[in-house]
Amino acid sequence: MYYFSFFGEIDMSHTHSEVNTLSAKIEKLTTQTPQECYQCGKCSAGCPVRDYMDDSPNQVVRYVQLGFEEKALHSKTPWLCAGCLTCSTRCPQNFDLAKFMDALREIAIQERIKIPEADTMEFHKAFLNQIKKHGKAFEFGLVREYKLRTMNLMQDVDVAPEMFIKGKIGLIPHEVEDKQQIKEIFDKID
Amino acid sequence: MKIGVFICYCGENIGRTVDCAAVAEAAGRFPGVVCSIDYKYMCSDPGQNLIKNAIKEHKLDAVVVGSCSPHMHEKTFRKACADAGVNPYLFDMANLREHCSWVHEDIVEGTKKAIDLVRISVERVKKNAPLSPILVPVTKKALVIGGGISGIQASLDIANAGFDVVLVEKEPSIGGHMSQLSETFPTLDCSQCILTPRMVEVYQHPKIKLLTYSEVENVEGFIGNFKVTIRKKARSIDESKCTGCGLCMQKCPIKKKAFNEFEEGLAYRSAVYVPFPQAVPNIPVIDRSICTYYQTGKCQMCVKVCGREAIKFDQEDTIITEDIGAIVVATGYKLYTIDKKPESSEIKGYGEYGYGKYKDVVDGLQFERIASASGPTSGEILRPSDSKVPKKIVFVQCVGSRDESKGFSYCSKICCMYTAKHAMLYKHKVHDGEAYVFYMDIRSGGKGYDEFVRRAIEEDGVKYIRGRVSRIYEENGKYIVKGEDTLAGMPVTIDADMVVLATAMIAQPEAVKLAQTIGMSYDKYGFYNEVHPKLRPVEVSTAGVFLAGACQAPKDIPESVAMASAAASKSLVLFGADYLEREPTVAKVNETICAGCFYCQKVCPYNAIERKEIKDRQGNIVKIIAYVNSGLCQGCGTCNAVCPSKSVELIGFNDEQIYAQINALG
Amino acid sequence: MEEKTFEPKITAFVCNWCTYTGADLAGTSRLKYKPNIKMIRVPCTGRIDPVFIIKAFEKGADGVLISGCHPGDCHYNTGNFHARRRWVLFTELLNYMGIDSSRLFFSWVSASEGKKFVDVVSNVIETVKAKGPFQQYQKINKEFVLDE
Amino acid sequence: MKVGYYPGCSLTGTGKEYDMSLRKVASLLDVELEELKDWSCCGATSAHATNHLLSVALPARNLIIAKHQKLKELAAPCAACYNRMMVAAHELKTKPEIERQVSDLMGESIPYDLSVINIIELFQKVGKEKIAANVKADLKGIKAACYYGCLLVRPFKITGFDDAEQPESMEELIKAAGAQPVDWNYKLECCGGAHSIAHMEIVVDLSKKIIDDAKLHGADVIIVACPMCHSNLDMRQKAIKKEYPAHGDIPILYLSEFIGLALGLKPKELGLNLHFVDTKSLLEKAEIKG
Repeated sequence: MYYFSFFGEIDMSHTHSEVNTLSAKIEKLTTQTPQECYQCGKCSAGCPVRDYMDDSPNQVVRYVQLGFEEKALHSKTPWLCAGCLTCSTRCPQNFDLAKFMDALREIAIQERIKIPEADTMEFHKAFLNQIKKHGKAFEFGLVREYKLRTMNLMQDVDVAPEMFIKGKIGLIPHEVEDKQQIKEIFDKID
Repeated sequence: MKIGVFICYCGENIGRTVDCAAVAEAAGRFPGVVCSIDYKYMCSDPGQNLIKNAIKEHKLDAVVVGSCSPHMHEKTFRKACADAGVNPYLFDMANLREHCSWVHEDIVEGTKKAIDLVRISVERVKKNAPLSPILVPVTKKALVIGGGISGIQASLDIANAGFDVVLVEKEPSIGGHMSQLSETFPTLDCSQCILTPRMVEVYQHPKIKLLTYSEVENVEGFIGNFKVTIRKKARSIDESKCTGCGLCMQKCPIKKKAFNEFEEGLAYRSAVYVPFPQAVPNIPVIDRSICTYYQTGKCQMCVKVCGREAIKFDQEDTIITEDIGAIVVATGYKLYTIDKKPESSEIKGYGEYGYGKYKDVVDGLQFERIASASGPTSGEILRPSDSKVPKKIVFVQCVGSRDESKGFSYCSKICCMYTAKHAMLYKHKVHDGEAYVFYMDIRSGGKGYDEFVRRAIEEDGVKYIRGRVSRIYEENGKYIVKGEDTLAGMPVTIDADMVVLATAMIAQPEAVKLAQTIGMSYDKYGFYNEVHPKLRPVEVSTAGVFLAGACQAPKDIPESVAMASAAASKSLVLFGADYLEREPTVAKVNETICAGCFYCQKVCPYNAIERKEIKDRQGNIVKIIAYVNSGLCQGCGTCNAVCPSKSVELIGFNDEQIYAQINALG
Repeated sequence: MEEKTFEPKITAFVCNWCTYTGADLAGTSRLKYKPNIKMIRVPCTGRIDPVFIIKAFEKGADGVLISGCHPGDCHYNTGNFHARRRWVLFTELLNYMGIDSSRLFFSWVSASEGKKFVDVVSNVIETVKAKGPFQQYQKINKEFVLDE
Repeated sequence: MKVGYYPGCSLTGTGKEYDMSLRKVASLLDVELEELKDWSCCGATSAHATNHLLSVALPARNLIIAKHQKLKELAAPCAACYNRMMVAAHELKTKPEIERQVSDLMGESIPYDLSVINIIELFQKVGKEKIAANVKADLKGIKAACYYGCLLVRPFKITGFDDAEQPESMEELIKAAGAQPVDWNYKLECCGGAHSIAHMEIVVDLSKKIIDDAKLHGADVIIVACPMCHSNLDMRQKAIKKEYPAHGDIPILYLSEFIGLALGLKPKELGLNLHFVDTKSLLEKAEIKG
């Protein structure tokens, strides 16, 4: 593992195993090596949510390239990525950055890292939980679950009544008949 | 046959893992070997003298040296043999270093293998025959393809050495891309001012035959003896009568039907035109696709105004053939364009920069024309859409280069420099303007190059931003450039008045066609391959053909000129002798057993197999058999392998010799 | 044979311009491989007559390697294409004759691929070693006498 | 013409007018939509953001259902569903290990000969000519900004649909419907997608930029092909107004709704009354009675 020394310099004196680096794990999940990135910054330049991120997307790749794994796994950036694929589409090196971000999130979850963007993670959890339960996204259940998870109880009070009136959010979920199969898929993958 | 074997230690290089004395001793016992000697450095003078003395002392017929790779010292030892009176082809070399001592570790195994290798060589050399080099005459005339700065330089060098040159240029004028440039880095001297005298020199040179508006159609033959077919396209003008007065162009009513290629589409030209005022030769061409006469049969305004009756509407293409000894290929490059490419193409356009739909997003050569005193704006920096002075200008590097997703992974090499020059020219002309350059790396290796870039940054205040641009779009007459400064880690958005894309050099679209005509290999981008990237940078795999300039890879002017002079000097080396010596390892037909199936002809890559008629005394054809033109044959031996009756043999690598080697393996 | 472990004999036919030079590079780079292989240099893989291979097996080779330039890189433009076409047919012929065609190997090694040359050679040696000595040919050889 | 139909979760909830309008328009244009029996969620952003295998397995279930129904083409009008299905099919096709894991999980193989199509491709199959021939309402005064969002054309290497940077296919359909597409700059910019709930501030900002650019180029309406884009652009205009009081509303219509209007369907039949932003301004300009 590499460390940032006390004075903020990059300390490369700690060698580490070449086989199980974060870079190697990501390569295994995505079949592309993060070393392909040559740090031109075109991804960051076109990223629509760049302004909300702590690290620019190319910096996160840089952390992985150099082995600053903690920094990469604790960055908010992957959790703010909207998955719009603009970066992947324009990357001159054909590096699929959106896929890289997916992998980084997946590894962070597996390794039980404290997710820096808790709300986003709670949303994903709530969403997948609804699918596991019903087979289809159930928006009322999703919002209810998300609000309870995050305690953002007042969010969307402006639009919610209208949604009910317009019949856009039902109180009863649409459900898949073969719920057992869906549950099995989730259970086996977990 | 008396054979001498000489085993080299190569200092410790062979000696460390091969017991050389044991090898020499074992070889001494091989049938036919009359002397076997080991020595520290066989390639040194004393080592060679050892061989020479042994040849004399033992009256050797053949020599085997066990040392390094034949690619290293085959020539050295052959010469030593020849000096001592042994035919150089009664010699064989066992590769005890690269293929044995260096790659194996165990001395017992190494020695065993070394003995085997020497045995194989000894058995082979027994089957060798004395040979002498083939002599071929040389036509002392060069063909130069392409009339840009490289072709001009090569032509002048060869012609000034006193040899004839045929210079073929596909455009109506020579000058190439260099004639379009405004000023040149790193000295900022005016491109045309230094080029035009050279163009005139070519035109007036008694040894240079200039064929403009012409293309090479076919190349046959081989080094020293090429036969070249050239198509001289119809100009529709009698070159012998035209004085270049330009009246026809002035009066031509077709003014706005075609973009001016020389001005990179920033201006129009008439139907009868010269590409630019300093064109050489200063003789116009009629563009038949837009000329009213060719379209409707009417007009003929040019005929009316031409006092010399030089307009020839019915002129046709002419075919010219030339005997040529050496060919210099100097076909140059094309500039990449960002427009949408066909789906099938591996090259892609830049949709994120608008596929070329924005008028004020120009490429490198367009900016050259805008900055050029002879250009459409007379050198004033004005944007094409509304002819206003851009107060904020953005340069984007690496467009169409180092971009695998668009089909290019190579660095176009010159763009860093030309962008620095563009930014500098802009700042010199628009004092209150802002210039930004988006770059990934600044590659400014070259004499005075990095100093030039630093000058642009430090003295002229050009702002360099490290990062690629993600998108360019138009909003309210401004071009929004979205980039990232990866050094600051911050996004950068610039509302520019104009954007210049440092578009890359790519191969000419017809490069592959010419490569196939001449027999050159090329890389996946269409740039021609040199034989060796370091030691033979201007030669191609077909002997007698040399490369100059950007047809080989992106290059700037000094490099192109240097390469052109190198290609010229390679041609002159060829012209220095009346005859060429060629390796005698060519195929030969045994006429008595050849059945005339001509399978060999089908597989020969060099068209070296001809049909030969065998006649009886009355002159009746008895049979037709194969005959190898030893001038064309390069000695690959494919014919030998496929011949069903084994009547073609590759001298030097015939079946007997190879069987001897295989048998010696046992 | 006193040897405890079987060490196969490999005969290689390599073209002068690519693989032979690649093997030189392996040497210059001091890469290591086992000494079981001996090379016969020909100008081009196009020169290789199928009979050479049969001859090599007859003379006791346990495996044969043919290696030349990459497609498109042939010094003689098309020689390796002819060679490649021939091998397709020849492999069939070997199978027909009952000779184990999996003892015949083809590869492309360019002049700049010293490392690849070593990999190819090592792989061939290992594969043939696993197969054991090529006794089958000796049997056939007794039945059909090939002319010398 | 018969085509398989995968509505996706949103079209049964927040995007139900998309479903309504598409079914109406399809029947007018002689397209029979055969709905997948017992389809399930594609996993959306949450699956691919957190678990790759899950993001392939969930769409795979639906692909298998399509196989059972012997469908050759499956229309997924929701751009996000379309994208997930295409990516999953691509992963299954190109990565044998994933294919093995997923088919083990499902207990059967995944079909290869099924082509998933998006809403634009569905209308392209009907044909511009046929749409033009059935136009009843005169929309020639309407300027429409076609918004593709992220997921219709990306990843281009997998979808291979239209052009990754300068798509024009939706504009062609708008022309066929008799209206004028505007040339604008934000047709591919992201609206924030699934951040709508966890990071509404992002969605508000991004949606505002998109809406502003459409207005700048004179658009009367923004046409979308994705329920997520629709809810972000339509529903969040309220939040935009809160943040930027000067904001003026612009109606957001699904492509099927807009074509429905052109074909003479009533706004209510198409579910225009279910929008958050009133569509009155558009209907008045087009002289369509509510």
